[in-house]
Amino acid sequence: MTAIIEAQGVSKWFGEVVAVNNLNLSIESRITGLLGPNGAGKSTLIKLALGLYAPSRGEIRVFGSRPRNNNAVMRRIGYCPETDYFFENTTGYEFVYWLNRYWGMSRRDARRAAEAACELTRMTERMHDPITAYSKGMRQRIKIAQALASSPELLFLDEPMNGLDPRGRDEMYALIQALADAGMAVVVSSHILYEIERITDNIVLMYRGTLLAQGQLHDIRGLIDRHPHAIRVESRQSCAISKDFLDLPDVTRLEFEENALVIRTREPNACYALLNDMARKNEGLIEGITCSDDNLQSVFDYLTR
Amino acid sequence: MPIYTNTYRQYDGQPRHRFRWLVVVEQELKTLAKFRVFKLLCLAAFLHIIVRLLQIVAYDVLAQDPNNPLQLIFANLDVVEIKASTFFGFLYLQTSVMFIILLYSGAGMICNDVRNNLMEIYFSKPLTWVDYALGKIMTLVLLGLSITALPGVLLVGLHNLLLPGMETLQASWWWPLSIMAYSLLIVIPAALCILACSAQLPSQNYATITIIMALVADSSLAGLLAGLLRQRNFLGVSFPLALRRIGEVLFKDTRVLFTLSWHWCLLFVVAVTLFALFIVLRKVRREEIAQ
Amino acid sequence: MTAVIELTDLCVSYRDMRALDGVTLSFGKGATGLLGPNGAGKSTLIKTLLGFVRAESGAIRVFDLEMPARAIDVRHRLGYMPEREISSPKVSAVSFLTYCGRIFGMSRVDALERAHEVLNYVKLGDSRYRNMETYSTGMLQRVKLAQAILHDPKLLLFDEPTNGLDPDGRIEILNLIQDIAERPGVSVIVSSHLLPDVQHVCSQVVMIDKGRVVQSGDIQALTPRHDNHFEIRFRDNDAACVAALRAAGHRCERLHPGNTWLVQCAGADGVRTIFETAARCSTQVRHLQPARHSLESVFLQAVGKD
Amino acid sequence: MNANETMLEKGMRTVDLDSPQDGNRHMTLPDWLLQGRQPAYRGYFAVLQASCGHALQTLLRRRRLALAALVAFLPVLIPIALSFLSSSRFAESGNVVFVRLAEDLYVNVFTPLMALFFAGMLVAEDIEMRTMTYILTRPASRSAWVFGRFLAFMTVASLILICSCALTFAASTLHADLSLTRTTDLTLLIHYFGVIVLALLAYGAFSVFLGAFTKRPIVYGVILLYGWQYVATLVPGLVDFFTIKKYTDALLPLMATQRNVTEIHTALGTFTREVFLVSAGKAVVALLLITAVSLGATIIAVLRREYAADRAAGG
Repeated sequence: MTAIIEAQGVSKWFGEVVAVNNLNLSIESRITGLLGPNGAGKSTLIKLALGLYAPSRGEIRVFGSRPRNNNAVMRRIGYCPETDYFFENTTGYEFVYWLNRYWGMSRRDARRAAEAACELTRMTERMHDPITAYSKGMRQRIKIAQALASSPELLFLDEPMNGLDPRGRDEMYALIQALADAGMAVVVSSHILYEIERITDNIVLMYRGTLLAQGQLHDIRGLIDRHPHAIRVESRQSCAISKDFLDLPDVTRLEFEENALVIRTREPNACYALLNDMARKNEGLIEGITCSDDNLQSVFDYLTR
Repeated sequence: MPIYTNTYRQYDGQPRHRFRWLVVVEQELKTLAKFRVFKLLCLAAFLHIIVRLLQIVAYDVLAQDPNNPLQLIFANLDVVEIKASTFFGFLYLQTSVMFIILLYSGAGMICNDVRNNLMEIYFSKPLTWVDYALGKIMTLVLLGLSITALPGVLLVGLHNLLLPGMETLQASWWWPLSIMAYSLLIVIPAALCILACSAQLPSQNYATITIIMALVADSSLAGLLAGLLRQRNFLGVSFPLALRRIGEVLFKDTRVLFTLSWHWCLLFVVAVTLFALFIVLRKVRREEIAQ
Repeated sequence: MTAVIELTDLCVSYRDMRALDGVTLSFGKGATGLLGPNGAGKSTLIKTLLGFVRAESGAIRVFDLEMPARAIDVRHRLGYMPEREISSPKVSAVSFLTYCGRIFGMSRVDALERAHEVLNYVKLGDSRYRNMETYSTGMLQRVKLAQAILHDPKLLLFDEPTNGLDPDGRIEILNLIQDIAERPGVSVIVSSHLLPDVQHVCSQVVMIDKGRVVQSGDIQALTPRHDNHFEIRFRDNDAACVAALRAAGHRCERLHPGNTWLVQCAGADGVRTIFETAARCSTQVRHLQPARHSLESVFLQAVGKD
Repeated sequence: MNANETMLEKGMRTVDLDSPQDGNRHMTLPDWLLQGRQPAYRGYFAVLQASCGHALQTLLRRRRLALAALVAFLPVLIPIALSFLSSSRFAESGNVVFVRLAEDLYVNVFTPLMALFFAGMLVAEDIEMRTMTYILTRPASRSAWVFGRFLAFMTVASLILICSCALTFAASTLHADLSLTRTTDLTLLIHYFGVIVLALLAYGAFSVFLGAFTKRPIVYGVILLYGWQYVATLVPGLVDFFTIKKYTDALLPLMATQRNVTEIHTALGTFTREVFLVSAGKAVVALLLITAVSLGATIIAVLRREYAADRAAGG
């Protein structure tokens, strides 16, 4: 797959505040999750890719050319910003319609595309109401509608799940998945891990303006496999279990909690094997096995620490 | 060794309820002081005060001293002479600077709080809408007075210090009163009108342009009516000139622009002021309680 | 124990839209979650409690005070963290909080001292001296939380407190709220559409949809453990394991995303069968946890969707 | 996160096994969203049209427009009132009434006012309301966008002023010495139309530039257009060449030529000041130049500035 977005040594600072620092990155044409805590520089990166900001240093290329004030690039991009701002006194339909016109569509195309986009986001019923009367979910959908109306090749969604209720989020997941299946490249930024986990395992991790890691989620997990794991075993007989683990060479630490045992190990495989053995032999001995170190959260925690 | 928990303590102080608007005033002034343009505008107002100060010194010290070589020049210059209308002139010139300063600081005062979603926070505290509105109004009023009435009265005081004697006092005892009255007359309507616009319009820029629009339209209308009807009393339609008319009476100025009774002018000014006050209060009340 | 808030048959309308429709509720001490989709009426309820929105009919009593009439007295003992993003150009967090304290009625010294204290508490570091316009969403959220607890109120209303926060920030804010809720004599109402948030902080929950209360009660009671339901993750070879389990009559469903499976063991068989199956397929069980009804499913049931 | 939280509690959902993909509710996309189905891109002119159309719609929907129109149409009443009030006492010359209104009010007061009122917020509004990000992410030529907005402003502002001016002219014919049918009078009217339009161009473009360049275009506009222009005409020397009023004055048919020497009353006394006149041709060139330079600067500002960076209002 070819890289759609390529950043080489991109830095961006506002006054004395560094938003993005020396970023080298290439994003390919599928769903990419842009992940990082607040203030990590996700929005700045998106705005750099959109050409809303000029990089203070370095170069960012989208579809092979610089995006800033570049209409050829903009024609292929859709953007759904994080903030909730709209033209004053407009209805949802008009909002999409005028943005279509600004896109350079003819009146007829703009009208048709606006209607189609509203239908896609299931806004047809309410599209002639003023935006001020919309709920958070509807505002989000109308923002998506304006981004999709020109059927872009690359779609940026800045925190699209923010403030949506579970149903709204489900719809958003489905839409993003469907768009990606249709061949659209989607860049989704989020700070909530399981949201990204739910759509893609192709992630870009950012922290304090720097790139922490990029790649498949399990690649990144493999990267940190040497990092000690903490396996939590729930059992009423944690003392009995612990004895066997004392003999394992790579166990670094055993912690006892109420009805639970936490095993810290450098060799998770052997521990799991032992646990599985025990469980097979004694029904009811082990009530639960959880490892807080094998999800995205832990990847993130590990890398940012 | 005692271990202290890292949490916030229980608050057991007794909240005070009086003069809560003063807190609003204080905060607004502190914030304004951080704007460079605001400081520049204040500097402009200050420069004018300095000029007047020099004028008083020139007249009271140099022009009275027969041994001074400059005495002849200053004694014969009409403009330098300190009389009641000198302070009228000072306030009249200061009005435009005051207005610009109030416009700069007041146009965003209410609408920015609304836009930045701060109203909910303020009103979730036991702050009444009266306190809030009063705080905003008083900020502008105090700001305005501090560059009109305050220096005016101080300058009169200085004049009396430099030229001590019964004569000066007799001539000038009513000056501070006039200065106070006129300053209040120019500051309060300006402050309220600006805040009314700020309350009614979505952003400070719209507030500014609306008030300018109203002012310009009003003034030019008055000028044209007066010019074309050959009846100078129509100048009273202009808000600034109506104020000026009252000022002429207050300072017993002889250079009368038009002869319309000052009662009408005062009525006009008071009506506009009350209308603006009504708008400000209504809006702030609605911010506290929707519907 | 008396209820802190009592609502009787509360109706609120915005023009022609009915936002709250006959809500009868009472909130006691401790933390209560207010759960519902966007536009369900959560914010309206909170604003009605604050006196920002006037009720069409019904009675509100907060701290045994008649609400719209005694609003000022109620606000003395109440803290509110609004949903909408705030900003205050050219003002630092310390200055803003001092201001909030002073409009509450504290003396200057008290306000400044408490401002620093609560900023420490919400862990807003040295950036407290910076202008608030340079703050990130998370920092602004902390400022909002700080101003709500500044005057040590007995009733706290949090409207979507974790909106727009990253995981760490979210946990921190939730932990802070939990900590606040555990202070003696404090009642906390947390409105959220994020179910894990409510689960994290609250013991009680009230579910609202379309302006009506659809479900309320104890969270533990609402989310019982499934019998013989387990969340399982294998090291690898999922397909074979699942096929084998299904062949043995167990129900397997995949949890999205990732490779976690919800397994319902048939009959009296316990976990052991699962481990045995895994061993037969030469893999390991790496994750095992008794499944619990999520608040989400309870909610969806209550609302009657899906 | 709480270690005991189950996956279900974290918000994960079970999925239907029959679903082909990883389980999100399946969604079929309409044809137009598929690749290569982008609508036709109409380019520069379409954007200009859109920008103009949108700005017109926004302007026309505002209550502000009514306020501006109300103010602009007030002068129409003056000649009418005049004819009722004073015809018995003294005969007004309709010509003088109209010329005074046109010069003192329309050209010198209303054009800068309308410029600030409408043009000052043309670009500033999108920056302030933070809708600029939407526009800047369209493949829209920035110059087309600015020109479109400016065109909308010119249409609305000149329509208001020209209609109002024409009505004032008609009302002035109630007096003697001015007629709706006489060619010289009509030429005069058309002359004023021209001056108004040219003044609007220059003032408008300058205001647009202020809006794109500063956060408080109106305050600066008031200081410059009313404060500075007034001061510059008082100060002896050539500083008044740096005002727009100088050139609009030069275009006025009657009064301007009589004003090569002005008396200035100041606190220090009255003195005379020689005014260097500009020829009408040069004035037109100067006004057009101001327009072009201001619009150019606006476009450069839009191209170069990063409007998406602003967070708080009123900073």
